[in-house]
Amino acid sequence: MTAAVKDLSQDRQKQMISAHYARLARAKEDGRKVVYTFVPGNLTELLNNLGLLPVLPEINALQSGMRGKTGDYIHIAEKAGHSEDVCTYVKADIGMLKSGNIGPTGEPLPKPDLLLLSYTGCFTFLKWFELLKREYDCPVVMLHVPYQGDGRITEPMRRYVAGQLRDVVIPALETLAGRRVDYDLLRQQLALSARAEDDLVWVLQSARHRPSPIDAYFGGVYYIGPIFTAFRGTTDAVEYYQLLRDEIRQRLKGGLGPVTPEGTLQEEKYRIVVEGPPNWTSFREFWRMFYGEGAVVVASSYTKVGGLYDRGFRHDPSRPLETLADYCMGCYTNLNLPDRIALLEKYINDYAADGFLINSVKSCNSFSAGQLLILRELEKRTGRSGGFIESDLVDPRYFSAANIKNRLESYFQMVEAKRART
Amino acid sequence: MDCFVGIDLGSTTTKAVIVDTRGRIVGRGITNSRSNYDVAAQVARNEAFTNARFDMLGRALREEGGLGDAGPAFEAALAAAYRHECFLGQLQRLENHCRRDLESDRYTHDRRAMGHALEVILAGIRHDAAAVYGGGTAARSDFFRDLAGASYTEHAAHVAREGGPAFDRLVGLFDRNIIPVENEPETRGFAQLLRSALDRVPLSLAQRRDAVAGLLARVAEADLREVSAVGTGYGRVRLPFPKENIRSEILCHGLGAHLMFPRTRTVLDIGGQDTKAIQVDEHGVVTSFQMNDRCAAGCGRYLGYIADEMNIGLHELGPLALGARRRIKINSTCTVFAGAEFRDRLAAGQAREDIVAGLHRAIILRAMSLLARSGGIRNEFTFTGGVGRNQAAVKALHEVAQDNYGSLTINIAPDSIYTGAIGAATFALQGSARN
Amino acid sequence: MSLAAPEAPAAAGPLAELVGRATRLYEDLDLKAVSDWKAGDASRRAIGFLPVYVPREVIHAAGALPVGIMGGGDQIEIVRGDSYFQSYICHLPRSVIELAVSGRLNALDGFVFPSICDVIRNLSGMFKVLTADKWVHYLDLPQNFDRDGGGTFYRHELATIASGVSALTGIEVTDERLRASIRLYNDNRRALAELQALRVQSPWLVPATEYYLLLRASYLLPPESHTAMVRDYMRHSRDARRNAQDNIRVMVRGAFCEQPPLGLLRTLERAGCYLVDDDFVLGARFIPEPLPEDGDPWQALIDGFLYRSLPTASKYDVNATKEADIVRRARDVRADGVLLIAPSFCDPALLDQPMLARALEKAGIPCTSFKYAEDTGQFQVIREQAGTFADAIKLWGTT
Amino acid sequence: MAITAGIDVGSGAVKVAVMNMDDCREQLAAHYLERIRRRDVMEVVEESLAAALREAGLRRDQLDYIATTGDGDVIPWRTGHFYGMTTHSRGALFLAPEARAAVDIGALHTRAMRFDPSGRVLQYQMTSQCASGSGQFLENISRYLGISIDEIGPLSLSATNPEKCSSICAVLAETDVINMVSRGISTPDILRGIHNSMALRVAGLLRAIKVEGTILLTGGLARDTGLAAAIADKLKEGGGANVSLATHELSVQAGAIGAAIWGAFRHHKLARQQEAARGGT
Ligand SMILES: Nc1ncnc2c1ncn2[C@@H]1O[C@H](COP(=O)(O)OP(=O)(O)O)[C@@H](O)[C@H]1O
Ligand SMILES: Nc1ncnc2c1ncn2[C@@H]1O[C@H](COP(=O)(O)OP(=O)(O)O)[C@@H](O)[C@H]1O
Ligand code: SF4
Ligand code: SF4
Ligand code: SF4
Repeated sequence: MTAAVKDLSQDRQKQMISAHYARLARAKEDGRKVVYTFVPGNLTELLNNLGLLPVLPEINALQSGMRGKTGDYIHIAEKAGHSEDVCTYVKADIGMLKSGNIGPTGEPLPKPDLLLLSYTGCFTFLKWFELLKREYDCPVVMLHVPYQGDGRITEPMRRYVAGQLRDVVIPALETLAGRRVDYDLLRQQLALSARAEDDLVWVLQSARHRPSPIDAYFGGVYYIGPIFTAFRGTTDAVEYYQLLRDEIRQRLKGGLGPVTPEGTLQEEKYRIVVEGPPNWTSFREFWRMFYGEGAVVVASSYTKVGGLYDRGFRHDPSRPLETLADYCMGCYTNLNLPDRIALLEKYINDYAADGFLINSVKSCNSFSAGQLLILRELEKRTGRSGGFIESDLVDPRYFSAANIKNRLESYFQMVEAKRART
Repeated sequence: MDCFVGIDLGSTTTKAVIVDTRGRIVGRGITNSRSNYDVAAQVARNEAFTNARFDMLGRALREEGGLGDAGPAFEAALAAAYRHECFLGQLQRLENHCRRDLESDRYTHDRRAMGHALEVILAGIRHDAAAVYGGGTAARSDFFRDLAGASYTEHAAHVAREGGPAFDRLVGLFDRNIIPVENEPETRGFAQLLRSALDRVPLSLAQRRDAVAGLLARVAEADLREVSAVGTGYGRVRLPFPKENIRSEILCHGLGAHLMFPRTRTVLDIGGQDTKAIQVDEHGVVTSFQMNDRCAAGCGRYLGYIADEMNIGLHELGPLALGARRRIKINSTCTVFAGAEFRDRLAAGQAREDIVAGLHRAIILRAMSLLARSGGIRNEFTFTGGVGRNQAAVKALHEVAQDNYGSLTINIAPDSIYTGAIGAATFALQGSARN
Repeated sequence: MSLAAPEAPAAAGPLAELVGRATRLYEDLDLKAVSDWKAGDASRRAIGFLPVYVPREVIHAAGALPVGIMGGGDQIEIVRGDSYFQSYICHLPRSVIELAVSGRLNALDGFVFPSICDVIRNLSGMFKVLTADKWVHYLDLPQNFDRDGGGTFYRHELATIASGVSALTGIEVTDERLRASIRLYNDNRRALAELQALRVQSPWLVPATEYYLLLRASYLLPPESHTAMVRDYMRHSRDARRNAQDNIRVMVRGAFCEQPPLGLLRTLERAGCYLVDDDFVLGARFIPEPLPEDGDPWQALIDGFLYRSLPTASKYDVNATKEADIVRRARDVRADGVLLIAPSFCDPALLDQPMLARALEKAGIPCTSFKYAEDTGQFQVIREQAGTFADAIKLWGTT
Repeated sequence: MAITAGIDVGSGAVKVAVMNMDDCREQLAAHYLERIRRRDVMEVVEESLAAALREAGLRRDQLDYIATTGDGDVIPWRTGHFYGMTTHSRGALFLAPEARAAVDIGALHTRAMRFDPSGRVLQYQMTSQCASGSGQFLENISRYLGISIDEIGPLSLSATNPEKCSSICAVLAETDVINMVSRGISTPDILRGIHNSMALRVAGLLRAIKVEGTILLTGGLARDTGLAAAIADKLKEGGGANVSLATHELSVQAGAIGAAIWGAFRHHKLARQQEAARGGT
């Protein structure tokens, strides 16, 4: 494998993450407070500023999914009365909780001292923490983030969110931390965030080259890791993205395709844009169905759920609360449907994709409701072939490998046939 | 002659089609998939080759047989006799299996009675078959299992009523032994079967037997060379073909429909266990598609259950439904519950025809949702798959399509069950042209 | 358990007539009633709204008729609606889309989608794409229930609706007009409260389907006509001298959005349950008590939503009081048991169920749960579950 | 003292039980089962009741209460109707007094219920509109395999190497089975594979209602010893040390028996009410 350089950034990421889990495991002894919160619209800078440690239940759920545990967890949650129909992230989390709350490193996760419900782009988050509140009996702080119903962030929306940050969220976090927010530090953190964001965008946009040096979906979910989790606004993140950027620059120079679990992809046969989250329980198998056919994902919307930076938004140190508000309201699932369609259309054109594919996950209404309209509209507007597959995030019952393979094969053959004609 | 073969290994039936170098369909074969996939593919392929030879035979007879007006009748009689011959061969194998089975411990107590009953039943089946192939009555189905099964059940019921062994026991004997029969392909070759068939053709038609004998021998020996084959369908991965000779059934159906009806833009295929909605462009290239998964509700098998429940043949279901007078809305389309739904509604006093028509409409409505998801119905609309043979389903399709998408040309070809195989055969032809 | 009691005699006379009228409105999926109303004056406008929390007063004050959209129930065949939704999304949006693409919503001039879940939220975007020529507004409801925070935000949302509708009608929403609308809806609130009280007291006078049909009528009628209808109904029903049956009293929760088919309500009654409280058609009564009729009418509406609106799974439960609330309510209406029913694939309602079930269990109030879809056609399983539930209460009785 | 009949109208068969009840004794006087097999249900009901009464040596007018269950509420001459889970629980308790839960596996649906020592249903679960794992499905498969229903259990028990059956859908599972046959898998191994996958669902239902103690298998499939064994295994796998599965030769009659018992209960209650009313005047 040509990925000796690649390993550096990956190792770095692994170290960062395991250090984080180690901190969590020691949190209680070290007297540090733990805040559970969600990925989209996370307020990592604020938490770090106050020395609070974040736990992201979604990340736990997806990690459990990758480690093949969610089947059991979901079962446990369903036994406890949860419906088969609802979001499996929630059920995986509840199942994990009821099985001792063992984190991905094998150590138990600390209980929350506070649940920070910043609910961006999905109503299920609200229910999720209502449920956790009943398990942990700790305070919940709600940050209501309005939706971009009309496709833009208005001043009243911004004032509303910034006001809640000022009047509700920050006081609660300060009380918990026992100290005040250090605004100078916050400004520095936000500047670091912006730097990492620049590099992330550069990396994701490298897929415009042919062949693309990255896979913006299967590889992309690793690249966004550090920003999504606990590291935005830290020097760790800045360094990671610099490393990553250097590596990708090398690949570009060498004209190399993306790294796959079986080495560098030799021939880029299809360039695809993907909408929707991946499946975690059969992540490798799913990935293989792409690279096995020579398909490379050149852009994806899922890598924007924790923040959408390629339209120019960067954290702005000069107006901390407003910029955090804008960040929360700007995450991908907070865009209205016409805007999502426009964004995907732009990806298909900018990244010269042969087609686009929607992986519709059963769990997530936030993503899924309306995806079939997205499919129609994109086909109409771009003239490129659209594919549609259905699976789930972490419920192994909803990943039917044979079926998805059948559809993907048909889809790629369809793209091929269409290309041969034009 | 160079032949290109397409094999569509469906969940219910396996279809094979042969095209020649010009893409003309020269042979078709179909069989039950309810057996070993390899065997099914082999049987369908053999049948297609047989069919191709008959195709050649027909042309030769017309051109040089010198039979004049008696030609077509002779050809038909010969074909029927050929099928009859195959049927008898299978029946013989069924008899062998049953007899072997009767030696087992299961029948310690009633071996004699069972043996006797079997004899009576088999005689009955032979008698029925003679009527069917002699042109007396219409065949209930193309398949040995169905044909012999229906006849067997009927005679078994009679035997049981006359004081023979219990009906369930007799039917059990058949059910158990039909399986191996389906897994054994015919061993006799075309020439041999044709010779036997010729012996069966009535004398008046066969008077010129000697005159055509040479011609028959020539056709039987003609060299049909299989240049390449492409497989598709539900069970395609089981086919012993290299990867590049396996095509997705979606593409094959799209292409097949396009070949039959070049103006096709939307294809609906309802098979035994799956339903596909496909959109194609003006070249027959698939642009979008949807198919059901995990749940077989509302597929062809659904009708099978209903027919079983009513104890009638599949092909009788459509005509029955056409007699409906009222529209009944049926919501549950779980295939397995179809029978129960039918019973419930009968008990509630609804008419048989109306219920059956409602069930057909339910299938079509379910297909509509797939169609809608694949992008709706565009003109022209081609309906393929086994359910296309069912007139009531076709009628419901016309109605619903008309109500929701306006006036459309709806194509249903007699060959529609072969759509996927036609596409596959054409892919085989195109593939070898490219190489 | 059901005794072989004769079915209640079919109501005749004015009651039957009134119920017939409500039924016709229920079946009026083409919104003929709205077209007729609009035909009365060329300047009239109608605005469609989805469940639950839509301030109808504002739309009304801007001179438009608020029309509730509840999907097609089991009355339409879904042919094109399925092309917009995967099988694991609830049924309501697909029938709403079916209504829209088949032209049945043409009488409406605009749409309001309140924020109650991701499905309705995304549906607003779909309408923006599909009905680009119409005014489509997503109403973001505050989940922060502070007057200064959420209240200020909500005031802005109300103003947006007011100006959106005004642009269509040419009528500005003045405080005076808004107060007048509040008065009309207050009267409707009083009538519905009386009806609810009657039902709690003598459920046999208010069968579940009739109650339901009455509520649905409010989604098509101007408020004053509906108020009159409700009052007429109560009078006629008392006169009809209906008899009580050996049924248990149940309260239904979780059906606030996608509506159960009428057949399901009938099934529940047939299985031996009187419905004494429910959350069907909640948009018609999410603020149960009259609002202040003087002072700042906007503030009245804001406070109405922040502090007086009924809870659903879509509203954030700040103080974790939903458990206490449901128990109290069940006791208030003297329910023998609670049916937690929810539309299939409805994340909010289904995620709420375990919390509610646990609270009821703790309080010793029997409860059972099941799912439905608006087009559920087979009630066998539901009948058996509800019947077993009723049997258990009847054979051992909690009363 | 009361003589009552319970009629359980199922989708596959009609079951009738006649009970002789007095204050300290519940006695099953007669029982009868008739499969419906595409006949008019009311006709089968009349026939079955007549046959059961004949066996009990009783006339119809000697019955104090005719209780129906299942789909029996279509019977116009019933005295009262009780729902399936009410009656199966009570019937299970009669057949196995130590039972605290029952699973009724019928032709179309599976129901699991937990009850207290008086037969009061505490919690239940029922499968919905999907036929995977139903009796009907098993019947279809056995037909395809050419064996009679009574052979299913013993054959399944003789399996040595059960084949995994993965399809959720009964129709697709049928294709799986066909494939298994052509791959040369033996009938017992196929049956046990199906039983295992059915058992998984049943065990799921049972766990969902948190059963403990003895569970009685009722309904038509209780006679399927292979299925019973598979369920027992699955329960053990799930760590259910304190649960055990029982069957009874009259399990299929549980619904009818339960209905008859509740009929007697209601009869007494109504009689007492009448007496009280008379006493009052
Ligand atoms: N003569 C007929 N009349 C009515 N329906 C038929 C007839 N023949 C086949 N069918 C229907 O077609 C279905 C099989 O379709 P087919 O396309 O062969 O399926 P597959 O491709 O899945 O094997 C059967 O289930 C049956 O319902
Ligand atoms: N010995 C047996 N082994 C397996 N299945 C059986 C056996 N006896 C009866 N059955 C099945 O039981 C079902 C009928 O059970 P029953 O409880 O009467 O159902 P229902 O009440 O729904 O009619 C039928 O599907 C039948 O196939
Ligand atoms: S519904 Fe989607 S966004 Fe919401 S919690 Fe579940 S997976 Fe996350
Ligand atoms: S039924 Fe539930 S999920 Fe569906 S639209 Fe209504 S609230 Fe949303
Ligand atoms: S509903 Fe019927 S057809 Fe669908 S999965 Fe279940 S058994 Fe199969």
